[in-house]
Amino acid sequence: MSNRTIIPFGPQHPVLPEPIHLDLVMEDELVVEAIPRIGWVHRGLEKLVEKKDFLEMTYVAERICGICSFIHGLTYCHGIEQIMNIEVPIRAHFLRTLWSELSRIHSHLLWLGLVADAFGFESLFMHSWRIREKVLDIIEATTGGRVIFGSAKVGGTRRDIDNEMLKRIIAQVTEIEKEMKEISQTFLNDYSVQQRLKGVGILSKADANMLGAVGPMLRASGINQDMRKLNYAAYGHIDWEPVMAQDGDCFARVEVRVGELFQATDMIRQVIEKMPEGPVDVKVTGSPNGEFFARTEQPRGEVIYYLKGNGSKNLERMRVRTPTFANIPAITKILPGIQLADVPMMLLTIDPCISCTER
Amino acid sequence: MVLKSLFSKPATYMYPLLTREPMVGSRGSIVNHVDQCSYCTLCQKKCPTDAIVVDREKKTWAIDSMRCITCNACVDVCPKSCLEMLTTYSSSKTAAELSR
Amino acid sequence: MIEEQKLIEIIPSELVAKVRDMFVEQYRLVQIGCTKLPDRIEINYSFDKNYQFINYRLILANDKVEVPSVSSVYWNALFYENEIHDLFGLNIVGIVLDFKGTFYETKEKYAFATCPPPIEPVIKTTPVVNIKEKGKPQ
Amino acid sequence: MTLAFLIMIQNLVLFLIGFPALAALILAGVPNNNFRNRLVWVFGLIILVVSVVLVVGFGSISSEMLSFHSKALEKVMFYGEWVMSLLILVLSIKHKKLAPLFLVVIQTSLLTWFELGYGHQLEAANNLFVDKLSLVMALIIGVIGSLICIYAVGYMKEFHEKQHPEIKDRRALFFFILFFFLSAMFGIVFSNNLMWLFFFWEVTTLSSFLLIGYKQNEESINNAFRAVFMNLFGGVFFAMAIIYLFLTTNTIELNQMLGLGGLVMLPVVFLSIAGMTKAAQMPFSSWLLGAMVAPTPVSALLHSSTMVKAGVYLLIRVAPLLGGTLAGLLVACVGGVTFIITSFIAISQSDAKKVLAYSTIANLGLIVMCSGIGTPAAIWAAILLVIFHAIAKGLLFLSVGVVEHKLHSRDIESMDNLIIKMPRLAWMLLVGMAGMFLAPFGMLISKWAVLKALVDANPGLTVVLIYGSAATLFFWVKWMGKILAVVQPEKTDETGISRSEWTALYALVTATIAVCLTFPLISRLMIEPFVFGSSTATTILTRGNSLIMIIMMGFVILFRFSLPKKDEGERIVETYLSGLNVDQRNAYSAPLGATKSFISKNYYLSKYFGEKNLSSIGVATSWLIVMLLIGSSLPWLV
Amino acid sequence: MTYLAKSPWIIHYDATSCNGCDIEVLACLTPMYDVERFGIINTGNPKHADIFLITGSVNEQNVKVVENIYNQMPNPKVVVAIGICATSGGIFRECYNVLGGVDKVIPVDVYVPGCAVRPEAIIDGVVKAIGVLEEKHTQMKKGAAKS
Amino acid sequence: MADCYVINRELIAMVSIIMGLLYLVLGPLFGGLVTGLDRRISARMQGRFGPPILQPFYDVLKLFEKEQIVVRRSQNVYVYFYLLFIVFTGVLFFMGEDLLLVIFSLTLAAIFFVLAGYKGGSPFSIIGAERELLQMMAYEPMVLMMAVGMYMATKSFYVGDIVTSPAMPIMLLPGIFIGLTYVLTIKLRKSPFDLSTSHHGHQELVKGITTEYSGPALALIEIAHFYEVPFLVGFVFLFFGSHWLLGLLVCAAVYFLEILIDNTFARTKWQFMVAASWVVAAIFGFGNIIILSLLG
Ligand code: NFV
Ligand code: SF4
Ligand code: SF4
Ligand code: SF4
Repeated sequence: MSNRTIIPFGPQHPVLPEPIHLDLVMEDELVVEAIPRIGWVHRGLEKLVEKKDFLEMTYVAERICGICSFIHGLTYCHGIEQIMNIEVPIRAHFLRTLWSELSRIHSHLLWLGLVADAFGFESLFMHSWRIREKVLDIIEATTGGRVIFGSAKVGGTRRDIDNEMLKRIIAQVTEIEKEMKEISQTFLNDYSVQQRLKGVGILSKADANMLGAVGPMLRASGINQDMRKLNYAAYGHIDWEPVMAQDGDCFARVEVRVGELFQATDMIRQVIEKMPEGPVDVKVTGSPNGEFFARTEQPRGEVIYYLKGNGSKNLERMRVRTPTFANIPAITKILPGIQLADVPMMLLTIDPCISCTER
Repeated sequence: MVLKSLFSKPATYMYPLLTREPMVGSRGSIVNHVDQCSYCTLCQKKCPTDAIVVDREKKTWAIDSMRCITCNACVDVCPKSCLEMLTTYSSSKTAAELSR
Repeated sequence: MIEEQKLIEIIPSELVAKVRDMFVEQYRLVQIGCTKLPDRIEINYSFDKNYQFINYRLILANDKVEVPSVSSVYWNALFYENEIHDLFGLNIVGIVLDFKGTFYETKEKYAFATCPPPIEPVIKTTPVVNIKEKGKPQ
Repeated sequence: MTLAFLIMIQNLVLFLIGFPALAALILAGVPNNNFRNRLVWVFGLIILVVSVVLVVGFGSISSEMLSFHSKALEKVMFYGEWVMSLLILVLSIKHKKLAPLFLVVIQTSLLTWFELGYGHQLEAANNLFVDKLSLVMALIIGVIGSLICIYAVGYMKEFHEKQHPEIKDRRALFFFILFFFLSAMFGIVFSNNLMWLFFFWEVTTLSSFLLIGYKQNEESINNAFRAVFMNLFGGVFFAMAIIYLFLTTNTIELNQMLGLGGLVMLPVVFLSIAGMTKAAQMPFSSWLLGAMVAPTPVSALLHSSTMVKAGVYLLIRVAPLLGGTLAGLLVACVGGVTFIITSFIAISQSDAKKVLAYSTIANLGLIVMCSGIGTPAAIWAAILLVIFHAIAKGLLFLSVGVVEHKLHSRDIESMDNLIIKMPRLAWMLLVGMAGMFLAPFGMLISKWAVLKALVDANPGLTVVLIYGSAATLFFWVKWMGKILAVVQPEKTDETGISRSEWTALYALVTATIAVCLTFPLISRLMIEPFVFGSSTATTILTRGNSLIMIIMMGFVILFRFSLPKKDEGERIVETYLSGLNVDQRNAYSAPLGATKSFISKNYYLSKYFGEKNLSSIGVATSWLIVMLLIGSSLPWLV
Repeated sequence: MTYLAKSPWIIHYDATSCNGCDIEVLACLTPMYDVERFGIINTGNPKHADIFLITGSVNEQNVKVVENIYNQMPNPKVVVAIGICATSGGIFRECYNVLGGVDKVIPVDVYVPGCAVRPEAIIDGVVKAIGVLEEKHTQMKKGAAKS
Repeated sequence: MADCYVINRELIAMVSIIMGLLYLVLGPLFGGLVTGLDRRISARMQGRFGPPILQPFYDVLKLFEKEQIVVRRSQNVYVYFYLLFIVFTGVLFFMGEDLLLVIFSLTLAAIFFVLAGYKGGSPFSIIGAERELLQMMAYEPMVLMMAVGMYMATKSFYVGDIVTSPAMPIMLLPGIFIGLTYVLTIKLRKSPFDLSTSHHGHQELVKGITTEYSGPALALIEIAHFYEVPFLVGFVFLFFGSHWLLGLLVCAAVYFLEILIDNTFARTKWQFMVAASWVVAAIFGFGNIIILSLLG
């Protein structure tokens, strides 16, 4: 008789902020098989293109996900702009970059907190989220929303940030950076954290590539790929290099994201310093006709918007392939062979975002 | 860090004992300064969630706060600029309050 | 600065061989996505290597055509293929792990296969209580 | 003590040795199954009653030598020994087993040489004797032994008629051996003449050999030969001990040997080794695990409750001589290693009988350890362990036997929902397990005593007990949990269990609880006088503590009766399954559109406590210790 | 006053929420808002919870899950719909796989609007929910007294 | 002389009964307060304000106001007995009884708790139960060694004798003290060793053993935890024999240390927990015992 335990893990489960299910087959606590099941957040919003015109769809795109909301909006707009050949004002590009990086910081801090919670380090969770609140304050002050920015717009941005505010942001970011240093110390140097993270859930370089992993997951396995290198928005105007790690384990993923926190603050500083004056949007006329694969770098990796217009107000097709979707194959492959106690943490190291995944 | 926090003031903001001043430009809730409204129904058409109902004949303008996603589209579109996005969020309601 | 996006149209019988070539050249499978157009169905197989984006477009005349699965080449393709099956009702054969239509359990089957008439907008929100609490002591 | 009194005791003792043998012969001659079964009931009850009478009536004696002599009996033994050797010889040749053959040849030639050469001088003044330890042992053999025989009636019926029609029905032989074995056990505990003791010792070896091979398939035959090989190994040491003893001190009597104190270390060591083989201590433990292929009553009777206790009985006998010596320490170490290793291994086992077997070996190890320590407190603890273990383990084996027949599996993992399926049996198992390790029950009291004895004598050794107990706790509780967990309610089905089985089970449950409640009494009347020479009730467990234990016992009994029978207004809901429940309580909607039941298995931690690794470590260390032990006694040779 | 008011334990489930409201619920637990001040604990287990916070509209697959959680909560219990998606279906209410607000599936006691909801609003909502909870408790007691 | 002895014995009996009664009444209050304080301090360490100190009591009272739901009707009985034996353990401890008996009784209580987990019959509670067992396996050796050490230091297993002994056991048992502090983390269900049920939600086992227990039954479990605190802290106290003030101070310090550890460590896996506790027990506990026995 085989001594295999089978438990339903999720959709409602305290470690999972979002519904996803894993059928865990275990021997003692060793996971031997994990079959995922999804679909609890599937809304089918891609089909809304039939009911909403391409400008309204911006609101929908922003609400695909409350964590990476802004970049969703940005990517959507970027795609439409490419189809319609709209020249976006340069200041808008800089603003977009600024918000993208702010949202990256907030997303990564959120994730660091959750992952700390998943390996049972409550106070680290609390501190990560405490710092995150300060980022949210900046976001709210500049966009009017804490998580749904609502500032993306085809042809530019919906709001401008005045220069005084920009200066204040630099000061705030510097302060946040100081606090982030403290928690990153714990993440990177604490013995008990390393004990849990090092050597767990290793994804080799080759696997990472062939399983289609993206974002920090891919970079943690030593592959240099970051869609910001496509130089959308203002990424071409600032100096930066993707953050990399080599080990491919959970610790490497933490390393990459912690690194990106500081990379982001650095970018914000550069963006604000180099921010040109000028208008932030242009008027949009006509309807999109054509197609484009818009690719940008979300906090979790490459997102793809495939947009196809036929000259009418309504798009013919919008398809969103989100980073989490691309990372799920990798996680399904590395789950077997780990301990039950590591399952939540492992799941979280891909930084899953189910609402993105299922749309 | 842990010890430092123990001896320093907690980061907690004591809502509802204290209320924070809402941020300028924060998207909270929509009001219509009805006296200026022309009942043109543009806002109703633009609203992505159909939260606004305007009746041209009866001259009524109503918003369902349980539908508004504070996207600001109506404000942007209103020709009379009579819609305003307040910085205060709309309040929650119990089922009893709603059915009243 | 519109980036270059290569688009190559192919037919079903070429598919697996082309995809295998990409695999051999170590391209990453970026996505597989389906589009239903009034007269045809397109499936996009996108690949990327060092930011080089290549897209193979498979054109299907209708949704009866059998599409060979590429999941035996790219394992992760199975997720995209199951998704396409569940949303478009396409007949994809040979998926290594076939969810058989349970990937998304949608209210409407094959929701993307047709264009349903728009839903009548409902205006008033009235809380509807339609569930009795089970297992309560009588 | 009056002469009449002595004669009465002697008669009872002779009856206990003789009657089962006689009964065995009768049973062998009865071809009719039903009639034989009835006879087993009668004979079993007679043995039970007589042993109780002996103990109750004469429990107050301290130690009496019985100078019973019978030339005829000695002849029988002499030839009997030959016959037995011949039998093993023939069977070994038949099955081409060289190792046992080799040993049996050595042993027989040694003994023949000895008896032929010195036969006329081998006179013992007192062939038999009775003391409190013998009485305690006799009570265990008489009560548990006969209960198991009675149980076997129903069990073997089911075994042959329903479960294993493919196995040849040799029940006449079966009961013959069983009763003959009882006779030998009584012989062991009452013999003072070491030659007699050895004879009975060999009878148990043979019985065990024959019963393990009862199923006559390849596995059982192999295991039977493994058992006989290891026991013969001990037998050779036994024989050498006797011979050396006689040659150096001219005595073959146990009491004389014990009186000689430290002068006879070599025979003492050799006897200890013999005892350790019989008690399946570490380098020799594998035979007992193999013995689990035998029908369950055999496992219960021979391989946990009584026969293996003969081994530790011998050790307890020589314990006072071992106490404080290097040899004693080494013996204790063997016991300690065995205890800790087998307790660990038990964690990784899911075969119920194997768990029981490992736990048996472990507990025997504990007893051996106490004997090696040899202080009065340790011996006291050892005897407590013998008593409590015999009863609780007997109960466990018998219940598992029945469960196995009903479930057609003895895997612990198949015992899900047992509390619903077979409530009475489940409770019996629970009582048995509680008896093995839980607070107010016997084994725990004994372990407590062991701990206290160890702290005083050799605090270093406590470490074995401490870690071993932690493991013990783990594997028992998870098994209990398995039985109690109700994953999927099923129908109760406890039909088809025979009266004989129920009788034995109920009797043993009662005994388990009764012994715990009365243990202060037993201790004061029977054990303390033997160990300390006087009734010092307050030596180890003070009365206050006994009282508290009894209060706890009360609580635990209360527990059984506080289970709610009817609705008390609670709302019954489904188990928490992450929100996926569908209809039945343990089903959930799983991926791929399936509806599945969750499955909960216990932890076996086989990566850490696996049988293979640990037992090879254990065998290696214990061989080392045994070698040292033999080495330590060699100076006595010169 | 009952003790329910001093220690309302919550369970949170995300039914097709976009995460916006979701993380705001979580944010309530963290230092800035720290609802543990009111004795609120996120239990994650329906059997321990008093208040069911549900974010997002309900989709086909979720119906059964939401019902299960609801049924497994001991009385008195309160359901709080958090965010526009949960109160009415929000921007997704026209999606083919969305049933609409939570009240299509289980009775909702408190509606908290916002897209995304502000943590303050959630706290307000929970405070309202506590009121409802106490009401239900008195009713429960009355019911028990009667029977 | 003889009279004097009798009076003394009666006095001791009186004192121990009073202590037992006091524990019955004050034990849970103390336990609850400590828990409340603990939660508050933890919150502060996490940069939060934290709940009221009396929050644990509110929780328990709240739970009594809830409806009782069960999966199996018999499941709650295990909880009753868990509580019963925890209280019993505490009473034994405070009456100055045999330390080993206290430990056995505590084990019995814990076993009832584990069985309650199995009885819950949900995958999470069963895994919780297995983990609790692993935890017991991890701490049991050290706790027993403490008793052995106490005996070696004071020549008595009786709590009553130990706390009145003029010698300070800690002088002889520094290793055991360290080891005990170590395993106390497990017993107090604190991170890094809160494997089977944690105080906080958010972990892979949902609520572990208590997953299927709710309302009044859960309240009883909480009360049992309250009852547990005084004697667990009491174990620490024992190391100071009759030096009460010092003992109390160190108890407070140790508890604070536990809170600090709780907030500065990630949860470990069971492999590490068992291995580490056993190794700590072997090195500090057993090492200490060996040294003592060598010193005579
Ligand atoms: N980053 C991100 Fe998303 C997107 N697109 C993704 O999986 O978070 Ni909600
Ligand atoms: S758009 Fe402005 S003016 Fe027109 S109806 Fe709406 S509020 Fe009134
Ligand atoms: S803010 Fe947006 S959702 Fe709200 S009423 Fe205006 S248009 Fe509608
Ligand atoms: S209400 Fe808005 S923020 Fe909340 S879940 Fe719905 S879309 Fe997201």
